[in-house]
Amino acid sequence: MTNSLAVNLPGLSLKNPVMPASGCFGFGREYSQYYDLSKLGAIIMKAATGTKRFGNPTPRVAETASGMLNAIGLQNPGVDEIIRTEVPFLAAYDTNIIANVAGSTIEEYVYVAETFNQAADVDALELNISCPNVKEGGIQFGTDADMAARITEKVKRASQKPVYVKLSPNVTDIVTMAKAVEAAGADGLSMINTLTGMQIHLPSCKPLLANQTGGLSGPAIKPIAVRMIYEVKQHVNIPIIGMGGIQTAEEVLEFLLAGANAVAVGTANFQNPLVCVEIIEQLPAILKKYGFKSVNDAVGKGIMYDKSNISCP
Amino acid sequence: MTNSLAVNLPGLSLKNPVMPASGCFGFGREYSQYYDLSKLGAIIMKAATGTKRFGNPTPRVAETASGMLNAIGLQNPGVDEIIRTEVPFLAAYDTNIIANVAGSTIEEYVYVAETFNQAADVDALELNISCPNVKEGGIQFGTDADMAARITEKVKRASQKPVYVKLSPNVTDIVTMAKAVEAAGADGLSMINTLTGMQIHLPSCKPLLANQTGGLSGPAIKPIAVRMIYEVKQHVNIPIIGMGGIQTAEEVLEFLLAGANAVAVGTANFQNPLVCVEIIEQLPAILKKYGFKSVNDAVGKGIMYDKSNISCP
Amino acid sequence: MRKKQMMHVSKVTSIALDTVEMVLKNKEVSQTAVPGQFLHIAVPGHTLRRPVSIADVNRDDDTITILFKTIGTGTKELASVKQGSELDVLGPNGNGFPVDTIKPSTVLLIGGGIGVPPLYYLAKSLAEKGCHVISVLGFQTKDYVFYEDQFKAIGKTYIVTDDGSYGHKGLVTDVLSDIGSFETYFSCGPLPMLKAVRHHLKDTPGYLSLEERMGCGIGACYACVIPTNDEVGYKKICQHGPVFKSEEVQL
Amino acid sequence: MRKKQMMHVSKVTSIALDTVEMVLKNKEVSQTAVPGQFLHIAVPGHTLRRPVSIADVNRDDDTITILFKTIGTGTKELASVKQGSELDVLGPNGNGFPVDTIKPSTVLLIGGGIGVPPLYYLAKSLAEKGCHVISVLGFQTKDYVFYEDQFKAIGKTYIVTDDGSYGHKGLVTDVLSDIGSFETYFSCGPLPMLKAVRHHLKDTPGYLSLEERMGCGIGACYACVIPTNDEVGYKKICQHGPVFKSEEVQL
Ligand SMILES: Cc1cc2nc3c(=O)[nH]c(=O)nc-3n(C[C@H](O)[C@H](O)[C@H](O)COP(=O)(O)OP(=O)(O)OC[C@H]3O[C@@H](n4cnc5c(N)ncnc54)[C@H](O)[C@@H]3O)c2cc1C
Ligand SMILES: Cc1cc2nc3c(=O)[nH]c(=O)nc-3n(C[C@H](O)[C@H](O)[C@H](O)COP(=O)(O)OP(=O)(O)OC[C@H]3O[C@@H](n4cnc5c(N)ncnc54)[C@H](O)[C@@H]3O)c2cc1C
Ligand SMILES: Cc1cc2nc3c(=O)[nH]c(=O)nc-3n(C[C@H](O)[C@H](O)[C@H](O)COP(=O)(O)O)c2cc1C
Ligand SMILES: Cc1cc2nc3c(=O)[nH]c(=O)nc-3n(C[C@H](O)[C@H](O)[C@H](O)COP(=O)(O)O)c2cc1C
Ligand code: FES
Ligand code: FES
Repeated sequence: MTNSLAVNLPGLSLKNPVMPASGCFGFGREYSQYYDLSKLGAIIMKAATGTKRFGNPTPRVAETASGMLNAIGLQNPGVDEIIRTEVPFLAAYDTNIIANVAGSTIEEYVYVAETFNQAADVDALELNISCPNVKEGGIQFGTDADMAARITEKVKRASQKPVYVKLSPNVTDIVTMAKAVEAAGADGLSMINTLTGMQIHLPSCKPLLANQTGGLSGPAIKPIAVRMIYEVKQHVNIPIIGMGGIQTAEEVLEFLLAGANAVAVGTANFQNPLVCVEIIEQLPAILKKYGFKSVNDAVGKGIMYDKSNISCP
Repeated sequence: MTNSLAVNLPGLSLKNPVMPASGCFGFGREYSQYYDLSKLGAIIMKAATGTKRFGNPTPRVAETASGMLNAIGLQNPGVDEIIRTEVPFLAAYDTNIIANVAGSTIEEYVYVAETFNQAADVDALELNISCPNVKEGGIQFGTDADMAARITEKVKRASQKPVYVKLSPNVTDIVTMAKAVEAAGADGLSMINTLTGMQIHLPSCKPLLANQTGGLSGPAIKPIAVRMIYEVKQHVNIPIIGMGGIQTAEEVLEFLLAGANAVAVGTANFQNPLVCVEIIEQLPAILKKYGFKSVNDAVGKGIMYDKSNISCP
Repeated sequence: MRKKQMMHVSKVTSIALDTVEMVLKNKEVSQTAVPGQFLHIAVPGHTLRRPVSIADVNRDDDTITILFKTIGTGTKELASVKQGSELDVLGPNGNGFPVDTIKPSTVLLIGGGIGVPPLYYLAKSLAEKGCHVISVLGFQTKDYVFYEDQFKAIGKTYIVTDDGSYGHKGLVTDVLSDIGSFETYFSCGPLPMLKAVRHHLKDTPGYLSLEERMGCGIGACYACVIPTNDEVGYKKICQHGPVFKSEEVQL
Repeated sequence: MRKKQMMHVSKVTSIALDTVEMVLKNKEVSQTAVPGQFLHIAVPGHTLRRPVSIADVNRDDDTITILFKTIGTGTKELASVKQGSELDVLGPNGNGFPVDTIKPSTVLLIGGGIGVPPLYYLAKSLAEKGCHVISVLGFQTKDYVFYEDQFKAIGKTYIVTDDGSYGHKGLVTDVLSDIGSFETYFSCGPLPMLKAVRHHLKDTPGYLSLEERMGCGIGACYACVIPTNDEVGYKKICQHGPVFKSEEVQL
């Protein structure tokens, strides 16, 4: 019999649609002490930059209602060291490896992509465009359609690996961003990254995070993620890896119905290190309960194309 | 001795900085059965349009993690009826009345503003620009700086009442929006309105809300509201009425520190009909606990102007 | 002035599959509640309160009984509340059944699933007034049937299940023909059932108790409107309802 | 494989102002825990777990004692957990104090506020090894002082309060001069205190237990890094720490 959880995406043949989200799983070593990583559909590695980065000062995380803020600041040993020490560790497991590509300049993104292109064990790239472009006044690559398209094109040229562009939700029009990167050659989309937020620490009377602002993640942002995937799905033809607040197999189904082809789980790993495998175990029963033969069978089924009654809230 | 909670804003001399948010308090009648509305700094009425509106089909609300989605659809009896039956009811209380102005065309906004201008008991207008502009393909007035500026200018011309423009958080760059409406003559800002979200109902396999999308409110969005107020405060000189997930007096202080001059409480009224008065009672003690002499004394005190270390989350 | 009520949970019992009976003690609420009204209950960890009908009232010991089905996170959390703890409640909310206006006569009560609870206190109240009460209660399957004996103690009661695993098989409307004449009917249940009931009994005066997703539960947020045939054009279920004259609303 | 541990709450006691002692039962955790390690505790209604040090271990009855101060919503919620319920815990996490490498000798323990708890199990363990243990414990005021007798039962103990309402007035570093010679020191407490202690004792080998806001608590999220003087340039407090050699980290 065929595996009802299997999903085939550019560069990825997934035994199931569940993968840990970038930055919430490190390079897998710690969670490998909790379960066999071969159970995962794929693993998205923590962001890689051209050279080693120490990231932001601490505090780097804050708790919010049904969510959290983080401002890690892309701390990582650099793409070369990651390929030397982390990729081989993950390659020992029977799962797909997705490399999260970041940088401060287009040149840095291209260098990281080129370098990962040499790593046979890396199956695909996730392009993290939620970073400030230092050469253009620090405005995020991911909030400007032209910049996002340009960087997608350059990275595509630099690498033969399929490229999933990770969209930032901090935009007026997510559909325009999605179409721009699709036109620029993206093989898939990954959405959503965190929403920019802040918490002020009353005793010290200043922002709690040393970086002042941080990225909001967790259940709090799920309705925004579902809405954005639902809208984007109706305007692009490339697959979507959906994420944002997922904690349960039912919520995975909600993302599939909204149009995601696979999902990533981030913040929930901190609360429950076993959440990914627990979701994978429960997913078949949930699909059955709601009448779906397979993961693929559910993708986009929740979309009502009639928009006639969309109005002001 | 002077009232440490008093705040003076254009058109509003508030005995305290707390007011119920538009749409979460109707026209006050129901909550007047729970407490004396004269205790409130002000009351922001439910949105008014040029003519009676029946709003969206139901379901109109959905619960989310630490929040809710709503798609009421501006149901209201129309500005004339509101002035005839609702304003007089509220005028009997010793508090300020703010009218929330909405519409589908610039002409409708202008008509509503002109009409409220004739109502002596209305102290100020809150311009709800989170509505789709039917004449321009349904794109929200509040997501385009030029449209927002244009409508602000027109409404200012149509009315002598101070105008607080209510900003939509569904934008890439909230500071540009704020500057645009300030330049167009806004007397103050009100922020934030809801974030567009969606929930999919698994049993029926479609969006739960009849309107498909809805506005996300409640504690879930507080970090986004605080961040936007914090950013905007550093670039405008007009006062800010802050809102988004406030439930406690501590959270009111957080908004003040981020730069709000006063606050509105919305969703929390549904959980606790007495929340506004309870906050007002606790606020003096909270100000004292954290070393502030008055509400005004705390405004903007949490802002660190040094942004040198802002980076990618 | 109205206020939030703290209600003491004096008993929690499972009375059928996924169905819980909870007895709540509070003098003010129990002394003022009328059949058809509901409690708007704060559930720990949830943004919105949960509306639940008043299923029975005991004025002597100041208690109110609610019966609810655990369908989602809120009702599951509510079911886990321990005896002896307190619930934060708004209520009694809404307008109930017009018991006072009903003359002693034969009346028909038609309930479906979670629409059955409000009909029990109504049945008791009408019987006290000298009404001859006939009840038709619909459930999914045998396992979900509850309060059969309580209703039978008041008057003739027909049990209907979707799959025929207990009582008559089919829909509540299937048995209406077997029932003799009656002057008024009262119904509460899922929308499709209410539509069918109203259609079947279009020539009989009746009252329907409606359900809708709610925000405030007191009439302020306009979440729970239902289109009406009057000049206003709508009513709020939480405030003007949940009970309406059958011809008053557009289902 | 590591796993989530369910720990049975067998005792909850208030031992000082805003300070709770909680005894948790779990064989696996109690048999493996060493001084300085912490538990990463899931608190109902909170996204992130709360790190709390292991203050004592009783291998005979499989229990672990934690001592925590209720400073915010999470610890307040934790304090309200009833005896008999279960806590979802990750742990024992991190690297503790290098007890095995310490030879019988005179050692100084310096704790401040919520930094005192981990020092108790350390003091017991070092005493067992034949060390002569001297403790300096700092608290805000008299009302916050806890475990004085327990430490005194092990060795000479100085209590210091910020306002002098009990014991010596001032900072823990103020009494260091009164103390004779010792070979090693161990300290845990707020950052300013650790900085002062390290400065005062720069010529003595010492170990510091650090605190930082945490996400995962197991080394995966990079929330809790501390700059170090080695070639890597940083370490993760939850994984490589919370205990570090005094000269190893940049405070
Ligand atoms: C006036 C009134 C009286 C009611 N009386 C009873 C009763 O006596 N017994 C009983 O079992 N149920 C009753 N219900 C239905 C009950 O309110 C829902 O079953 C309950 O709110 C579901 O909450 P949940 O968290 O378990 O489900 P979820 O689906 O997780 O709830 C999600 C959201 O949807 C709302 N919701 C879901 N289903 C309904 C529904 N059918 N009606 C209204 N809101 C809903 C919830 O309140 C919550 O806001 C009544 C509803 C209304 C409007
Ligand atoms: C390794 C380690 C061991 C600890 N051992 C103890 C102990 O034995 N006894 C004790 O009372 N406290 C201890 N703490 C501190 C304890 O973790 C915090 O007091 C607690 O997390 C506060 O949670 P809250 O929700 O009450 O406070 P809130 O301020 O509401 O918490 C908000 C967020 O900030 C985090 N946070 C707040 N203060 C601290 C802090 N000082 N350190 C780390 N995170 C913090 C919380 O974990 C939460 O994520 C330890 C901390 C660490 C890192
Ligand atoms: C601590 C932390 C670190 C993260 N680091 C990265 C990162 O390095 N690269 C990236 O693309 N996204 C990063 N993210 C975003 C997540 O991958 C994910 O898109 C987001 O958190 C939403 O999913 P969630 O709600 O399930 O966490 C990070 C999130 C968190 C909480
Ligand atoms: C049910 C509901 C109805 C609302 N109606 C309006 C409205 O008519 N006009 C408006 O400007 N904002 C409206 N809002 C937005 C609120 O005024 C407020 O900006 C938002 O909910 C954030 O605050 P909160 O998190 O405290 O609810 C509505 C919000 C809710 C929940
Ligand atoms: S629930 Fe708010 S008006 Fe009915
Ligand atoms: S808390 Fe995640 S690395 Fe330490």
